[in-house]
Amino acid sequence: MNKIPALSPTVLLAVALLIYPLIFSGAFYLDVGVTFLLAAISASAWNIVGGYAGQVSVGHAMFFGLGAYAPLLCYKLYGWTPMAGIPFGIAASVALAILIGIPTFRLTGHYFSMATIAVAELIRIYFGTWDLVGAAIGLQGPATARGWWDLTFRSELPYYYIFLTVLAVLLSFTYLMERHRFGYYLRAIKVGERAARSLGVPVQQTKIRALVLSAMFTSVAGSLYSVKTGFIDPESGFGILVSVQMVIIAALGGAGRLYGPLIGALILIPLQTATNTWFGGGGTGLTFIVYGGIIVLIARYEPGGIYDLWEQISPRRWRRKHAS
Amino acid sequence: MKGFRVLKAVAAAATAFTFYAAAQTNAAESVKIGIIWPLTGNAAAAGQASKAAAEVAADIVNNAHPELGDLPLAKTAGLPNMGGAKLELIFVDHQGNPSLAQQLATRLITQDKVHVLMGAYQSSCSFTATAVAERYGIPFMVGESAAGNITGRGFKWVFRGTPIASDYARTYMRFFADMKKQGKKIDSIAIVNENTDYGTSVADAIVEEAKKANVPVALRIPYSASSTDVSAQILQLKEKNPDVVIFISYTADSILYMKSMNNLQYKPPMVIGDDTGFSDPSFIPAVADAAQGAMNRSAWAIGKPGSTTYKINEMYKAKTGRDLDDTSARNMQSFFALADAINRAGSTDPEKIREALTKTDLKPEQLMMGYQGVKFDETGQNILAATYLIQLHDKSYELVWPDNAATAKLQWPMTGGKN
Amino acid sequence: MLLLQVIVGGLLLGAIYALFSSGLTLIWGMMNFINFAHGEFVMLGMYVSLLVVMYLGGGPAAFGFGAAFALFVLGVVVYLSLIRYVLRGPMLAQILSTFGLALLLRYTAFWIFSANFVSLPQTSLSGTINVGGILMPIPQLVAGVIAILLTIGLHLMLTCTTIGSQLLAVSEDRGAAMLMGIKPDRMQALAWGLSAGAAGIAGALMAIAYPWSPSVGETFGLTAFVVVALGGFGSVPGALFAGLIVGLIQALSAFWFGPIYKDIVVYALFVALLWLRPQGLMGKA
Amino acid sequence: MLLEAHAVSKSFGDFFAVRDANLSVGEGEIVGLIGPNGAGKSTFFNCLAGDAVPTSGKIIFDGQDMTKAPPEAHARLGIGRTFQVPATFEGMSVIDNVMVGAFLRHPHQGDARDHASRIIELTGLKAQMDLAAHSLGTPGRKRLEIARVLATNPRLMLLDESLAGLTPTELQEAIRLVRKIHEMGITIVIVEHIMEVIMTLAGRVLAFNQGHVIASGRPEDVVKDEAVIEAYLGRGSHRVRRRSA
Repeated sequence: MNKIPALSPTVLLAVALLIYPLIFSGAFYLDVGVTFLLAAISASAWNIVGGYAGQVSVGHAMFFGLGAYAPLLCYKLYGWTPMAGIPFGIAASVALAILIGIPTFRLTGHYFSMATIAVAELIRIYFGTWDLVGAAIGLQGPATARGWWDLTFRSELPYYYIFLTVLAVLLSFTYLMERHRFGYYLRAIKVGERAARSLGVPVQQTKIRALVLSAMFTSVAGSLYSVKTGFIDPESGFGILVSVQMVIIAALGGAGRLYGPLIGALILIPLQTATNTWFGGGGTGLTFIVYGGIIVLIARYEPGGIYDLWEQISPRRWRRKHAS
Repeated sequence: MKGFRVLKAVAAAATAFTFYAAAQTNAAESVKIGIIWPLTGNAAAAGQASKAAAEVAADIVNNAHPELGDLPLAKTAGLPNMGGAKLELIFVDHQGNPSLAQQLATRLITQDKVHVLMGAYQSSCSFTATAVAERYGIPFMVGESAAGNITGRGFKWVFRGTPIASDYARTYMRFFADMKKQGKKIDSIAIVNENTDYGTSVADAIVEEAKKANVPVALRIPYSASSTDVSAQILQLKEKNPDVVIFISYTADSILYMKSMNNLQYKPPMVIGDDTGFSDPSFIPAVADAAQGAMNRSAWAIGKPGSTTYKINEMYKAKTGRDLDDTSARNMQSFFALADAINRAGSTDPEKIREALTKTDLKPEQLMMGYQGVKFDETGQNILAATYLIQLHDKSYELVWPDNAATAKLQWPMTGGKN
Repeated sequence: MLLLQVIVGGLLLGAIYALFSSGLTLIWGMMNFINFAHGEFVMLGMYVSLLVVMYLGGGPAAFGFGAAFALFVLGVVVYLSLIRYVLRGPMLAQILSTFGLALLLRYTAFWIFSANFVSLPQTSLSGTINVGGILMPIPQLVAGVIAILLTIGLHLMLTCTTIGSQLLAVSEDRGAAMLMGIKPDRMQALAWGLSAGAAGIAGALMAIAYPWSPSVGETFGLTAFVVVALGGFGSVPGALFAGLIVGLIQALSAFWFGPIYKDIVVYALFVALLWLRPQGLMGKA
Repeated sequence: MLLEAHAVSKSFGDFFAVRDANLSVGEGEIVGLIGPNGAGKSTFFNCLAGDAVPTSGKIIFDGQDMTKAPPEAHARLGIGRTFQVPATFEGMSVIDNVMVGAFLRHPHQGDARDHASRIIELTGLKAQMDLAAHSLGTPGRKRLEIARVLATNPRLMLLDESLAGLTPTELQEAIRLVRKIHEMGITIVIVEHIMEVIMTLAGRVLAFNQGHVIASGRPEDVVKDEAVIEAYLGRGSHRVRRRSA
């Protein structure tokens, strides 16, 4: 009885996303759709540790970048399909997550954020000097596909549905996580670490698990990016803007909410595209003035993200869904 | 009704795009050129300058400018082979983001229905944007991206009018050989390069060519262009004492290097700047007291009053208040080559334009740049692109090498600054 | 000798880091607030200096003061119109607000001043002095010395004046400070003014020797974070010390390992230090 | 003995918050810790709960040395605690709060929910079950904290001023709740500075002053102890609540 009202918006959302390419079949709209999905995937992945567990990482580009480099590196070194690199990216990200998670989670609040920024910058600069990964020039994917397995498509359509599948998997995973002990523990840690420990929540271990899961999905997002773009360099993989974008999208929509990042991406990506379309060619920087201004306004007037606004509009529905 | 709202939001956003796109499409007889440059972000200065240059170039093509001599398409208004059709430029801003460059190339081709593309300054963005053009079969003119492998990936639709890193490197080696013949001492050189794609590509090429030419590279210093202090590097140079130091730098860092060298009283026999930062209009006023005799690579020279190049520079100056720099000028030259090909194609059909581009053969007197011509090889690279070396004399650059084009005498060693 | 020269260069740069980081550490320590727009304050300080020189023909004293004043006002305005509302909100909203502000400031400058690089016209501050074989460029020397003096001055102001102790009282215990009749809002506005003002002067000092464009703030912002975290949040002497250390480490690692490694070394030390001593070099335990 | 503390001291620099405190609690007892503000009872309490590591001394629970064990190990072994300032998980609903505790012994969501519902019923929070924790008032949140701890199936509960700041009616209800918990066979250590509460609940009392245990024994004896009277009157027993050490 509880499931049906909770699921129906999800169904509508799923249908909307599934039929989007049929309605907006132009390559540009598809590309915007793909960009939107990628942003939603990255921010949802960030959301696991940044939103649910409340550990605000501003260095998630480190996982995104590792995930992005792995496929193209496999292609460059061994001529494999870029797909083959995805597991390597995940493995590297998981290793990094554990490596930095153990010492870093002793830090709280801003210290954790600062440490993650520093590690991501460290990796970015290092990759810029490392010849094996193309140093500053970066890596390219196959110019033309040798077969479907190269995932180098002429059309955006396959990317759209691949990305949508990944997003669906990630959101289903998050949905289950929310309902699992792990999800409860994460939320408890977020609001009261000390109280959580007193109730027997293994805080350290739970945080590291969250970081590892988040890193895995962020790495996949990175892999999808580089396979689709066919190019990666230190800035687009590990740049601070990559990290900040994940934070902004999740925070805009509603951090620690299942659909928060999705809603954030739904607002931000069309906003970015529209401002760049309208003002970009003028070269006045108006794109960023509008973009920055809207971010400031939302932070000022809706600090909990757009999702919170929703709650206020339909409190009854929310209560039923979230409190049960 | 949450989901429904989401759906509505998507629809609203999408409708907004559709309206916009509809407004963009018009049925004029013009030839649409989509231009992808970084108009914001770290490389915005170069993108903005190039945008102004492209606008001047479009003005020259679209309106009658008989005063500009042999420059193709200047005399007539519009493209004569297409009944005077005008060029219509659509600028977009990729912000230095390769993925955005890809998206914008897609937009220009599928929404704005441009007939040709041009861009994209940063090599990273040229990589991704050209791949889109190749996929859709739209000619793409790379105006100014140094990385060697933008052409040579087996692409049919990509052309590059500008010289590439290895061309620059070979020019330097020819210059050194020339100097040695004149008895100048060049026993070792040092390379100081900013460490993004531009600096790395050029420095790599110089190291390679120097090996072939038997010029020892005493020191190579890659650095980040956002450095706020470079004294440590200058002291390293001082220690190794090379005969020539080549700087591959952006604007702030090149100024910082010249000033700090003067402050730390380090003066190598010769400094050569690899264009970019040394060609930025803010460079000369900032370092005129500190870097007299510094050389720079450039294929652009303003020339004597009355010359075609001088007039072009006047037009540019009227628009921006600044002199045309080499980077923008090379973009402009690529633009002219593209316009010439479109005119010869006599059609907006991409395949015909591509064919015309492959048959391009502009002579030196038809150019605004100091190239030996414009002619594309099978990879799309202009094989006649070349460059001059210029030298800072007082408050402007003078063309000093090669000898046959020189307007002033080379000073060796450089005089540097007051200290 | 060379090494000594490198050290001097590093310390002079570090002094400027110290000055603009001391502003950041002030509000960070006082309000537990990360300001991602701090680098933009430095950038605006540079442009204000340029305006003062170009339109008012002011010398270094005039543009230094002008930048400090203009940025002080901006800091207060930013606090009153934005920060006070997000201050007690979630940490994410705080990050969001100052990140948005950074974009807004950077691209407003971009719009007004264009993307082109500018530098101050040559001022009376030029030349180099030679102290026992060590060369010290006068602009950097003056900038460094002023920066150190101002940072010390800021510290003295916080510790030895009434206003300073009121500021510290608010940062220690907001409620108690209110009971003592201090208006926290006013004090926090003042702190933002001081913080931005310090960044403004730092910008003016940087402008003497360094060309810039609107995107210059990004680099400064990151450096300031490292300095503040190293020095301990809220500690002005810590920022001074850490600023000098960071300048020194950058110069030495640039000299020994090459300039591209200097940031790697700084970040690596920073991360290592966070693990070993999370409260910073001089922070409260 | 269920819980034993031997010569526990905790110092911050030169300052001893607790010095040589001894305590032994038998299965099924209710022991009160009293003392004026700043007497060290909260610090001692935090040592027992694993929130602070004693500078010296030993804490044994059910035969296991817990001196340096982290709080989560305490919870696992059956020591639950509440906080002086209620630390409920704001933004989570009441039932979700209790479920976090319930998960300790019931890893599956369904079991945890059932268990939590039982506890909520027991603690009288049923009507507020689906409300967000922050919408409860202080008494409700204190009750919620107790429910949350109860959900971890503790053998020993440490209550840190869980009854402070309540109105007389609320207080009576709370006392009933504590009794009910005690009847379930749970041993209780309770920190309180309101004498009356201790008098009615505790079977045994330890009085703290300036870090030392100054008296211990049956509540009616301890309140008559001169040192205790002096400590309370001399320091003033109803000062504003101080921050926990």
